[in-house]
Amino acid sequence: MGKFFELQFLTGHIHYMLFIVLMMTGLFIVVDKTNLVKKIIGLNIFQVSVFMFYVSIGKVTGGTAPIFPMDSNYHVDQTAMQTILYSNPLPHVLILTAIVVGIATTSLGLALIVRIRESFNTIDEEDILQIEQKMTRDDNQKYKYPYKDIL
Amino acid sequence: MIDTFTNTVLFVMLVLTALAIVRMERLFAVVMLSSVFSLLSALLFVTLDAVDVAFTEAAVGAGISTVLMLGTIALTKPVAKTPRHTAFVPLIVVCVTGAALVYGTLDMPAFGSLDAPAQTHVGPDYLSRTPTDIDVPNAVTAILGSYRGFDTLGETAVVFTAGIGVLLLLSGLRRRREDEDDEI
Amino acid sequence: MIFHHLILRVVTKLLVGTIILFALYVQFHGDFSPGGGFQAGVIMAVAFILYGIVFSLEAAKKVFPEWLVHKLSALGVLIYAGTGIATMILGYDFLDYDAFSPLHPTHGQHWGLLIIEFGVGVTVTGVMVAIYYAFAGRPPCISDEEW
Amino acid sequence: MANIAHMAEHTARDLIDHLPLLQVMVPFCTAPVIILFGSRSFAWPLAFISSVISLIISIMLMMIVREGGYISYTLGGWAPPLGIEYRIDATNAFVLMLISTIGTVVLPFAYTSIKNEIRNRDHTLLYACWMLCFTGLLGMVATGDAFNVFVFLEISSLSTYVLVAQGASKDRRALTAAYDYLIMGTIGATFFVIGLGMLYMATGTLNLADLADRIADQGANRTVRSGFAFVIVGMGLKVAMFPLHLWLPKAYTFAPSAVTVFLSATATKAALYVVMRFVFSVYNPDFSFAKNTLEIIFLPLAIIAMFSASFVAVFQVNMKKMLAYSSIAQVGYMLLGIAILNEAGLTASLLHMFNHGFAKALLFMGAGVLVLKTGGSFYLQISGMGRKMPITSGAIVIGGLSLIGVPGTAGFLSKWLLVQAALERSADNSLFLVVALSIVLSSLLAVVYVWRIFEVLFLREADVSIPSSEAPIMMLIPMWILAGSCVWFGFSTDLLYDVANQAALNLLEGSMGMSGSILNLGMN
Repeated sequence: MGKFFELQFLTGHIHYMLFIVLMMTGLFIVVDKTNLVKKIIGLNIFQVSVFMFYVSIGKVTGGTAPIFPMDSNYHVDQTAMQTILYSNPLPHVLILTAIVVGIATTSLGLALIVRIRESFNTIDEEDILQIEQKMTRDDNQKYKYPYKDIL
Repeated sequence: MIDTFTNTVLFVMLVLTALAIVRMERLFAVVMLSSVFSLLSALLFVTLDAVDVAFTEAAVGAGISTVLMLGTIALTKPVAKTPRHTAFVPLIVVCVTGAALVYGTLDMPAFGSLDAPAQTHVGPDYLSRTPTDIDVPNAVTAILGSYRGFDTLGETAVVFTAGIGVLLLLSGLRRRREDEDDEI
Repeated sequence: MIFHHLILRVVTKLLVGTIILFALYVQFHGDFSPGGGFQAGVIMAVAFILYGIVFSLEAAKKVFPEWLVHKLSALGVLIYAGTGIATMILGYDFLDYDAFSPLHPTHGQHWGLLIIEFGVGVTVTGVMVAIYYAFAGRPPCISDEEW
Repeated sequence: MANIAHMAEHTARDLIDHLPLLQVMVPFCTAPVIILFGSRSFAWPLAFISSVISLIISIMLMMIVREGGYISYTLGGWAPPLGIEYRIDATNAFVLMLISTIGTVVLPFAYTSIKNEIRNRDHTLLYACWMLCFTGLLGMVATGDAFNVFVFLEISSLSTYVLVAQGASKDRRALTAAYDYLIMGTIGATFFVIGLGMLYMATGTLNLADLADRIADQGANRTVRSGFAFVIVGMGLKVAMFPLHLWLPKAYTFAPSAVTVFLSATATKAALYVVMRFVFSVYNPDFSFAKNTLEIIFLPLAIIAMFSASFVAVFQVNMKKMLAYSSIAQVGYMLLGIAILNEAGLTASLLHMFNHGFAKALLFMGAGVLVLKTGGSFYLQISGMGRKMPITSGAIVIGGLSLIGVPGTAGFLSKWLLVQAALERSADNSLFLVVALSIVLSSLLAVVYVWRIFEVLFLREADVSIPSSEAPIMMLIPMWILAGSCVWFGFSTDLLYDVANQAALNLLEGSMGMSGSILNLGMN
């Protein structure tokens, strides 16, 4: 752990630490907040921070966006290309996919929230939990199984 | 130097936005702030050279998902309640996860280093092969569509799944001639 | 009601066309610059969503009927998967676009990218508009003042 | 010139070369086709036909790889670390076969059950969603690329959330069950992505085989270990590994019966397969880190799950909920098999995956039939139904016996092997005697909760208002197919055992069966 406090390590890894702070803020919102919409927003923050972390894997100091120069025939100019330093494009591709997955999840979550609001008349987790506990109690009361005459 | 400066400013703003989202209870403000968060992160993606990602994040995070969230609030409730439970357990979960992440960073290659495994193993192959294999200037499109085209097919399917899911939950499939609907 | 939000209505009419044009640019210029099917699809959907918000859901549904939206979202996936099946039928691996032009693989790749990006764009447009229709079709339950 | 050379080296592919891909693509394409037709009368037949095709394909794949070795299929024609690869060996062929068998057998059952529980106009969308879920599960098992696992995991997860939420037409709690599952599932998937990010950072690759090689070369550093932890926790949420199982009971209880049948037998198994892949193929368990994780964390958690979930199951008054808790306990057995870390344990784990899939699907089908007949699955509602529908209940009895692990049923084989595996390890570590004992003891708890169903079904008086009639034939056939195989695999144990053993050997070899040979499909 001693490494942790060395200046060189810190300057090289401070970005990761900041991403982790953001991730954990998002995760905290998901786990702590009881409003269902807010949970989804927390999830978004969590995911976006993970995306930043991913993209930072591909970053090369002094590099540029991986879009190559073109020659006059609209082909990639392979000689000009050699002189430029590019960042790694693979994490970008993965994150494009992940962003799409994220919006898909968000939209499904929001649709569920709308339905939950319509049938429970609240979007607060603790209120819903109370209603559900009552429903479970009622069920158990109504369908109370006569255990005593089994054995 | 200017990179470090912009990154730092963006980080500070991102963290502040995130903290504001934690504190706020008016959902309209929260949604707007989350839209701001997305835009700021899009800026950060630009400084990290991920222009395609930045574009997508701006279109999705600040665009579509904000619209959807506003739509949801209109259909639900505008104010969030303060949780009645204590934040003790959530804090523990977050701290443990954070500690695991920090533990992981200890052996990570330094940010931006050229000799990191990601910069020496497969990544550079994409850059060097794209001009001859596919010959499109945007390496991201080349990987997205061809080298890892199957992932993108899966991604399209995810979007399609979300569409079907929302229809199942909220409206139902429409056919061209409703009178022919096989509803019994 | 006709004169409600007059400025918004005029501006929207101007904007919708521009947005669609931009979406097409992003769609077909994705090989050369940032962007591609997904981003184009989202932008295209935004044009219809904007139209729907400013005018009305019904107006938007008249322009872009719901059944068509639903079919398009399925069609895009099939265009993409169909490209792969076509390369299979041509005797190559799934999604190996070299199949389209074995003598000039890069040409084949260009064709392949163009088609699959189009498929992605179609699905994303369809799904995003479908999701908007589904949300907007529900009766709202908080009034304007409550915001 | 280069182009002509390129032409020369290309050999045209036959249909049989594409088998690994078709396994996934057939159901994949069915979903949009169902939507394009848009008609309810086409939806079910299309879904059923494509399930049958993928079952046939999975059996063909199994025949090819059962002797060892693997098939590699490059997507887009790009060689593996660059492109995505499908890599089928005995292990994933085994899981693919389980998933596609269940998918095919459940559909006839689902036809009646869904008709009863879901409004008609949603059927088209529902079957499309079902096919996507099926695709996602097959895809995450068939692939040899770590990120591709995530993409297909999300296809299956998103469709699962929706399918679970469809139970809302009977009970509104299905919606919150789906929401909870969505939140936990997404956190799990994001953890998985974080883990992959760390692995990518340390190795620079996403191909599972390549990942394994590079981790073996450089040894595990802290980034790799942390990545491993995130991958396992992320997938553990999907597997319903003991402390991460909170979403499961609610989701299985309130989902439509047919959906519960399908999910209980496939979803956790596919995720468990991914855990196995990462534990054994990507990280060699010889690494002290992975070994310690298994023995210090997996093993106690698995045993706690076996006891606590079984204990909770005993006190349920709702058959579906009881079965859901029993699923958590049974996942415990499978994890235990992994944690015992020897050939017998892994074979037992894989076999138990299969046997539990069959038995649990059968029991949930039974619950579905009872829901159809009586309107609910509370014990009070279904009491005495065994006398009114003896043929249906007979199948339930067989499923229950297999779940307990009574000799003569498939469930016995896997539990017996598990005990043997533990005893084998007890030679060098006497603590494993306790493990073996706990397997036996927790099976006694299973006797108690399964006995409760028998007691409810046969020893109670039935509600006179319910007519005594058997389940519809479309539901009876799948039930008896499963019941028949539970018995058949209980007596002719060799077939399944050989396959599972080969699968276990492949896993223990590490490195995605690298030491095996590439099997060329076209040559067959």
